[in-house]
Amino acid sequence: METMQFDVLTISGAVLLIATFGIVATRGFMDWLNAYRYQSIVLSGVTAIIGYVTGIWEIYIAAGLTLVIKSIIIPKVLTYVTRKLEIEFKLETNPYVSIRASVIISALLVALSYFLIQQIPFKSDQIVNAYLPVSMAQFFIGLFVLVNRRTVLSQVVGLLIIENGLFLFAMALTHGVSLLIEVGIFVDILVGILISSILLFRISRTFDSLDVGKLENLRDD
Amino acid sequence: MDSLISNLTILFLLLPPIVGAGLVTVLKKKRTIGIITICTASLILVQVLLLVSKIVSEKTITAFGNTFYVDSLSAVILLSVSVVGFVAALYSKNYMGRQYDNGTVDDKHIVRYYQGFNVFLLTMLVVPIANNLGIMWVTVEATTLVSVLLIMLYFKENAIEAAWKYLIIATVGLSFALIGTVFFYYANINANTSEDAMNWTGMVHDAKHFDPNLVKIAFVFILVGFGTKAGLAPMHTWLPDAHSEAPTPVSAILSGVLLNCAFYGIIRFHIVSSASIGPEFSSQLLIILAVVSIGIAAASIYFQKDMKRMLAYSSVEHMGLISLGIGFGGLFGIYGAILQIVNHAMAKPLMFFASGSVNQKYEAKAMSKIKGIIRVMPVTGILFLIGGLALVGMPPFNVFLSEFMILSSGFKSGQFIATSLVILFLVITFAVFLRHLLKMIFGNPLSEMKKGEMGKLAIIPMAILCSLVVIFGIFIPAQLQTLIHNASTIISGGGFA
Amino acid sequence: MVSNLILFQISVLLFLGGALLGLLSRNSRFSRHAIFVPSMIGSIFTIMFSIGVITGKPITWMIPNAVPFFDLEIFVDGISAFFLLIIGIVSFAVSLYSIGYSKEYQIEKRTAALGFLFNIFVLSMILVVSSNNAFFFLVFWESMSLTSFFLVIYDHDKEENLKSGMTYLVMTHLGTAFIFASFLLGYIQTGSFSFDSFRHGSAGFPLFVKNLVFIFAFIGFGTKAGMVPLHGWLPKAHPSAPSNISALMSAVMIKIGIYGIIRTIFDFSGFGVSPDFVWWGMLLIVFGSASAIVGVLYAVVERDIKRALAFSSIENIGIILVGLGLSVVFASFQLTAFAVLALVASMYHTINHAVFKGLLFMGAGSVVSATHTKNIEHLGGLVKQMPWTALLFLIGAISISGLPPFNGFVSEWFTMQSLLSSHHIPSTILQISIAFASLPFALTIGIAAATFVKLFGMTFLSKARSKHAIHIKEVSRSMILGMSILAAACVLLGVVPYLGTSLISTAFHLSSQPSSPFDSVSIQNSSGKSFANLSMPVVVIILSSVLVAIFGFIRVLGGNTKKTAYGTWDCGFGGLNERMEYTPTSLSQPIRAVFKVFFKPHNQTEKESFGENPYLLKTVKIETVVKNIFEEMLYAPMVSSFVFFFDKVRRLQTGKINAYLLYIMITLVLLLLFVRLSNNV
Amino acid sequence: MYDIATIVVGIIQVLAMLALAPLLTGIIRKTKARTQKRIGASILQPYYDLLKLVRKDEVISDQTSWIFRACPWVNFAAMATAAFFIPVFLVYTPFGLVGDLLLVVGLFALGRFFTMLAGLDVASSFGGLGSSREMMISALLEPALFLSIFVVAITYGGTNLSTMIEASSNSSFLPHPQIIFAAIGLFIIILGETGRLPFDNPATHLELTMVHETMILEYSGKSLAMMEWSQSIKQIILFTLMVNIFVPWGISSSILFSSLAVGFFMFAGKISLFGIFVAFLESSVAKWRLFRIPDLIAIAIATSMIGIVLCYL
Repeated sequence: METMQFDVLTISGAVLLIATFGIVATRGFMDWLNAYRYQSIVLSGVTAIIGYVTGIWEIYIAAGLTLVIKSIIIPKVLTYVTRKLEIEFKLETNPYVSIRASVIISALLVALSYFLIQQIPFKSDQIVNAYLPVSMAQFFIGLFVLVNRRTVLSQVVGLLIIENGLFLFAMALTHGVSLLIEVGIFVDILVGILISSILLFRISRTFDSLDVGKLENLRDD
Repeated sequence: MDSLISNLTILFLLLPPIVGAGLVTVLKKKRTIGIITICTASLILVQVLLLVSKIVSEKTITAFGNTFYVDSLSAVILLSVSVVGFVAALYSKNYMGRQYDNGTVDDKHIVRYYQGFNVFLLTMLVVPIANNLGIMWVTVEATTLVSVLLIMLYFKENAIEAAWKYLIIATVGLSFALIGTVFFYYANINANTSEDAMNWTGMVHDAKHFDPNLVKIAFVFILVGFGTKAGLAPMHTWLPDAHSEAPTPVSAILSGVLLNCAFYGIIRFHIVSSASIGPEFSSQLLIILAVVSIGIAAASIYFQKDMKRMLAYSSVEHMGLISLGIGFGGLFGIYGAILQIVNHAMAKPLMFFASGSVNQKYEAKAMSKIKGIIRVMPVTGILFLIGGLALVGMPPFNVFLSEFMILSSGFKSGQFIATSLVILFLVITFAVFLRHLLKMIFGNPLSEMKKGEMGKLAIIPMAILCSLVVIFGIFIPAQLQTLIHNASTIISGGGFA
Repeated sequence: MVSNLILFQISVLLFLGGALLGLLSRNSRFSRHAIFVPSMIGSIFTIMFSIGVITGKPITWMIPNAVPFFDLEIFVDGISAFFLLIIGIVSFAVSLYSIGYSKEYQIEKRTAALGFLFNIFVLSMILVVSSNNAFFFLVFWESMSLTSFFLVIYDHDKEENLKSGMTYLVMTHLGTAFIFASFLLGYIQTGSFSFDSFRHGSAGFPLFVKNLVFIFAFIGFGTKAGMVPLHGWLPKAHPSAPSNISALMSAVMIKIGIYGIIRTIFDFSGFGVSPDFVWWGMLLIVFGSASAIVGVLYAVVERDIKRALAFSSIENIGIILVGLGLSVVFASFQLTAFAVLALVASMYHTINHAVFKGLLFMGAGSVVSATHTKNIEHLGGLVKQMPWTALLFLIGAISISGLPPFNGFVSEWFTMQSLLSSHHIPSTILQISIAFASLPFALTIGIAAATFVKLFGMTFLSKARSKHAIHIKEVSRSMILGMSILAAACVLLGVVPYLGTSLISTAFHLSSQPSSPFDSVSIQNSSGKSFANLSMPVVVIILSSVLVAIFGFIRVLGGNTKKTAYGTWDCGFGGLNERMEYTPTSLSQPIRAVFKVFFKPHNQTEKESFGENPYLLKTVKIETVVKNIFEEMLYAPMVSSFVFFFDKVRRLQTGKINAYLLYIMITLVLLLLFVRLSNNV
Repeated sequence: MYDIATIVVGIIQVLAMLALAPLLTGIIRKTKARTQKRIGASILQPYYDLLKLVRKDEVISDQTSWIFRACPWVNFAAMATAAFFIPVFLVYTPFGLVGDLLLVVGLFALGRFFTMLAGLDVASSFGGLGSSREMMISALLEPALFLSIFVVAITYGGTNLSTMIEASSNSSFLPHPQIIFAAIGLFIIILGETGRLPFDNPATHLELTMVHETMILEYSGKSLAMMEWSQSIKQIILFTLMVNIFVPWGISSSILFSSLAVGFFMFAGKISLFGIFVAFLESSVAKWRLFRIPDLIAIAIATSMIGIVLCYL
């Protein structure tokens, strides 16, 4: 039973990682969005598993919220915003590191996160054991996407990956901190996405582009 | 049981900005909303002063069942928030009025500005009094979001760019802070399944039983996370952009107190970490980042062309100094660091206000176009000069004392290399900062400049700050001394060796 | 009898009052008096209490916790009082002078700020010397630097002044950093910032701490004193300031650097009788000699009267340091008598330099305010139009050149005797090296005389070289009076060295004290015979009686003869005019040529031609310039290496958000790896 | 302290110096004339000149100030005062308690300072030229002089001339080889100080070669007499120093009349011989180019430095 449960946890973690890789490996905006939606669905599934394993019913609410907000509302908002844009933005033209290389780097980041987490005591808590490195890897991959990509949209997606990682992380470690704070975090994220959408809109209006390369006026050299 | 009184105190403290924001939304009259905001800010100031005097005598106040917890450390931050909020509200009236007359902003912008201003104050008031670290994180994140809105108030190119960078970097950073927070929480529930595992008081209480490795990793995340928001190098990169592009009163708040609020987070976790694994680990990291910050700030100021960017880098330097003081530890180091928080909160807004007035007068932000301020606007010029001298740590102004204490503690704690480096950097900062400043203040103005100040309402907030800067250089009220001393005791984990 | 402490407090209050009056006063006819009279009275009180301290008991006063954790401790002992006396005398004269001098600024309605800064400047100097706590020492030290900085950039219309002010402020701040470090070492050893605890605890410091304390203080205070190679600010700042301020800065402020070095050596650094400390003295001698020779070499080729005086200050600081260094060397071999001699020499020169340099700067200020130029190329013949200024300046010039019977000679005589006494040191290497150190020292004195021949001669004598020097008036009475006070001091200290030596030996509690003014100063050699004797009063008596005698003799011998005024011999060609005179540049040309290795003189030519044709020249301007090797070899490379570093750092701020995020990522990963690797689980 | 007789002898020494100074100039001039196969003027000619000059009316440049007029008197007073501290034919002087060799040097410098100023005061290019050259030479002579004094002072135990000459008359050269080096150095310096060839040609009136003469070019009458006389006094003081420090033979060690008389004649002989020697030397060398003079001074400095090393080894 124990090992069985552990296998489920590990496999679901792996699926989540693969979903994350999907975001790294795609170029078009709609592809990311779909990958993100897919990742969010997996995430809510994972959350449900955590709920099942721990038996805390609040986690199911969180899973539901995730499903609704992350896989439906946020993609909707983003598509709504981008539909209104009148410029060519759909393709990430030239990331700093090529797609191939970024996949490999992401893999290295996963390894790195396993290495870094090793010393944390898991206390035989299998959920933590399975998901902590995965969530950590998600942070790093999200950060890497942010570093690597050159359009404003893909940075938003990078941010979203980090948020997903965060969510998983919080779930895995704390099994739901407290509902109030969870909601607070969710609201923050939502508002954040809203604000970034406004900014997105403004950037495209003002700069006629979503390339962050245009946002280099403020510098010291 | 005075928990009702405590609850009411906290409630009334948080009420004015909420009501203020509501009123601003409803009334929408340019003149009235400015005055309303001044009223809210002064109400807050009065309440905070009362609260602080209470804290001095009672040390701690808890409210709403441990959700809110005010101790001396919080009180120091609250004090800086309320004072700077008040003067910024005063200054806003004049500043936004002029912006309106210029045609830079319209009525809609002003309403949005004052809404944002009130909400911003609210969020910053919650940060230091939240006992629940989750709530603290949420409010810190909320400050980011509100301030992003304030920065991109007029949708100018640079403002949008700055807002974007700020948003992304701060959000990324804060998500690491959340990771750290959750790690600490995890450590706490692993050590002890107490009720208030997410509360700071609970964490400090059980910190001895935390797993050391976990605490170390958690603190790294906290440091990088809140450090990003607090402007510690090399995560400071958003700071010069955001601070220079925001409307001046907002820059003042960002630099003067928001950074403190973020740093407050680091301090809280530093206390927990010290209680758990001893102060060496976190101190070491703080010192490293501090030295890097001060060095980078020193080097960056040299090439600055924009006045407000220069001030922003000076904020990086000062956050570095605060972090250095906390890192060095000892009574002098910690006391100095807290004093530095207070002092910086006075001097930096003063500088921002003065630079705002100068910008409006000269219609330029580039320092090369600004000359002879002291001839054109003598009062502002002198205030600007005093602020600048205070910032670079010249006696008899306030920052000197805190810097002196911090550096002394550096030698005392045996951190010779770090301290020597910092002294070198401070001398460099002194040179490069004053070089820019004096070139603006002295010299001959362009002939077509018309003499004249920017109006009383612009001078008064600066004069208030300036008198504080001067007074605190030679005299610190006994109550504040006690407060800071208590706060230092909290940070050092009770008592000094 | 009013106690010294009350006098001290009164003088502090008077200066504060003067400053306040400066802030409040409107620009009326009497505002200048209102500002400077309090500082005059304050100076008198300063003189009174410092004499009181020297002859009586030290002043101690303390306000506990004036600033959290730091007590304001005032302690005026003999050493402080000695320097306070200098401050009092000079600031009295300068205040008097300023009443007239600041009239020029009244026209531009800026007397008020000048008065405010002036008073605070003097006050902070007084407090620096009196404070007995490292924290307050630094506070007053920095406010002294700050006020003097504002005074330096007082004429901030000129970009150049602002630049010199910046150089000054930055260098002095760097010096402060070193002083701070030195105090911090004391603090970590004793756990207190009070000088008292440094004083008591310093003997127990480990040797390397003692050395470090000394080195840091030496660099820090040396910067303030204008010691080579940290002198870069001095020749810039002093000429930029208004002349009354230059007088104060040069005469008094840089002495406070000397005060700091003395305090450090004898009080804070645990100096004792041990060969361990010989190298301190040698260091002082080496840097002192370097300062002396470098300062005087630049002074002699300088054309700006105030800058020449500033360079000469560097020279004199060098001489003071040589004396001090000798004293340290002697003391560390327990040659007490000679240590006393050298200390007296050094301190005598300190007070002398204060007096004559104050006088000379005020004289230069009078010249500048009358002619509106600092360039002596444009001056000449002022002796006829400003006879008093000329006379007073001449007294200063003779004194500073070290000529009898004025005071410069006395202190230089003492210094030379200390150099000669080096043969008592039980170490051949030291004997020979100190003997060789007298080579630059003597050369300095020789060139100093040349410098002041040039400065006085070119400013006051011969014909006016430009319209600046024609139709000018003698300066106002208060200025003359201010200068006369210091001139009188020059004469007195020269003619009656007893005044100086007894002052110094009482102030410093030295063992040997002269008994009466007419006793000759005497130094014994090893066989008990007189090594050297000097009795200036008798010398003056001989000098004057010889003068009277020869005057009478010649009168008797030659009878009454007629004196006819006629044109200077023009070789019969006629039309001798001011363009045929020697100019300051040509006057110093031989020295420039002899020391060409150092000066690297070269001509800068500017040509202006008519239209396109390069051969039809309208004007040709050739200027002989000397290189400032310190500027080129030391300061410029240092600054540019820093700028290089700054340039690298600013490239971090690329404007690319990706880069910024990368920094965060790298920081995070590095810190995590650090944690991970530091405990190998 | 000293008794009256000693003080009287001391004053007699001073008067002797003042009185004999022109004579020494005369001897040197006569010798030079003879070496040049001229008969030359009488050795008393300088006295006649002085007498003539003090009776003449003066012409003073209308450009000058009181500095120019004061200069001759200051000069004379400085030189005459310096003479007080020199033991001439008695091994000590009662004024040794008043001043020492350094004071003598200082008094010389005072005179020179005023002479240079006077040169500048006349507003002609001659005066400036002389002052300029004198500035350079005197500045460079100063360290050489001090170094050689250094050697002598530490060898004979004092800058007090009485101590110094007493010690030198009681000892011989042999244990003090450094004295020879000091003597060489001091000799060069004396040539420079007194304006002799190869530093300066006292007999020239050619602006290419003049140094001292240009500065006093404008003087006439009494003032010129004073200038000339003080120059002679300076010369005799320096020569006296030379002979008394390095060859103190025959100098009287007490104030007995007989030994004083012997001392006086020995002194007169030695100093005449020295004057003649200098005159021969002057006749055999040419004036050096101005910028070669530092080389000569460098030799003086170098020998003194060797002297210092020898002192201590």
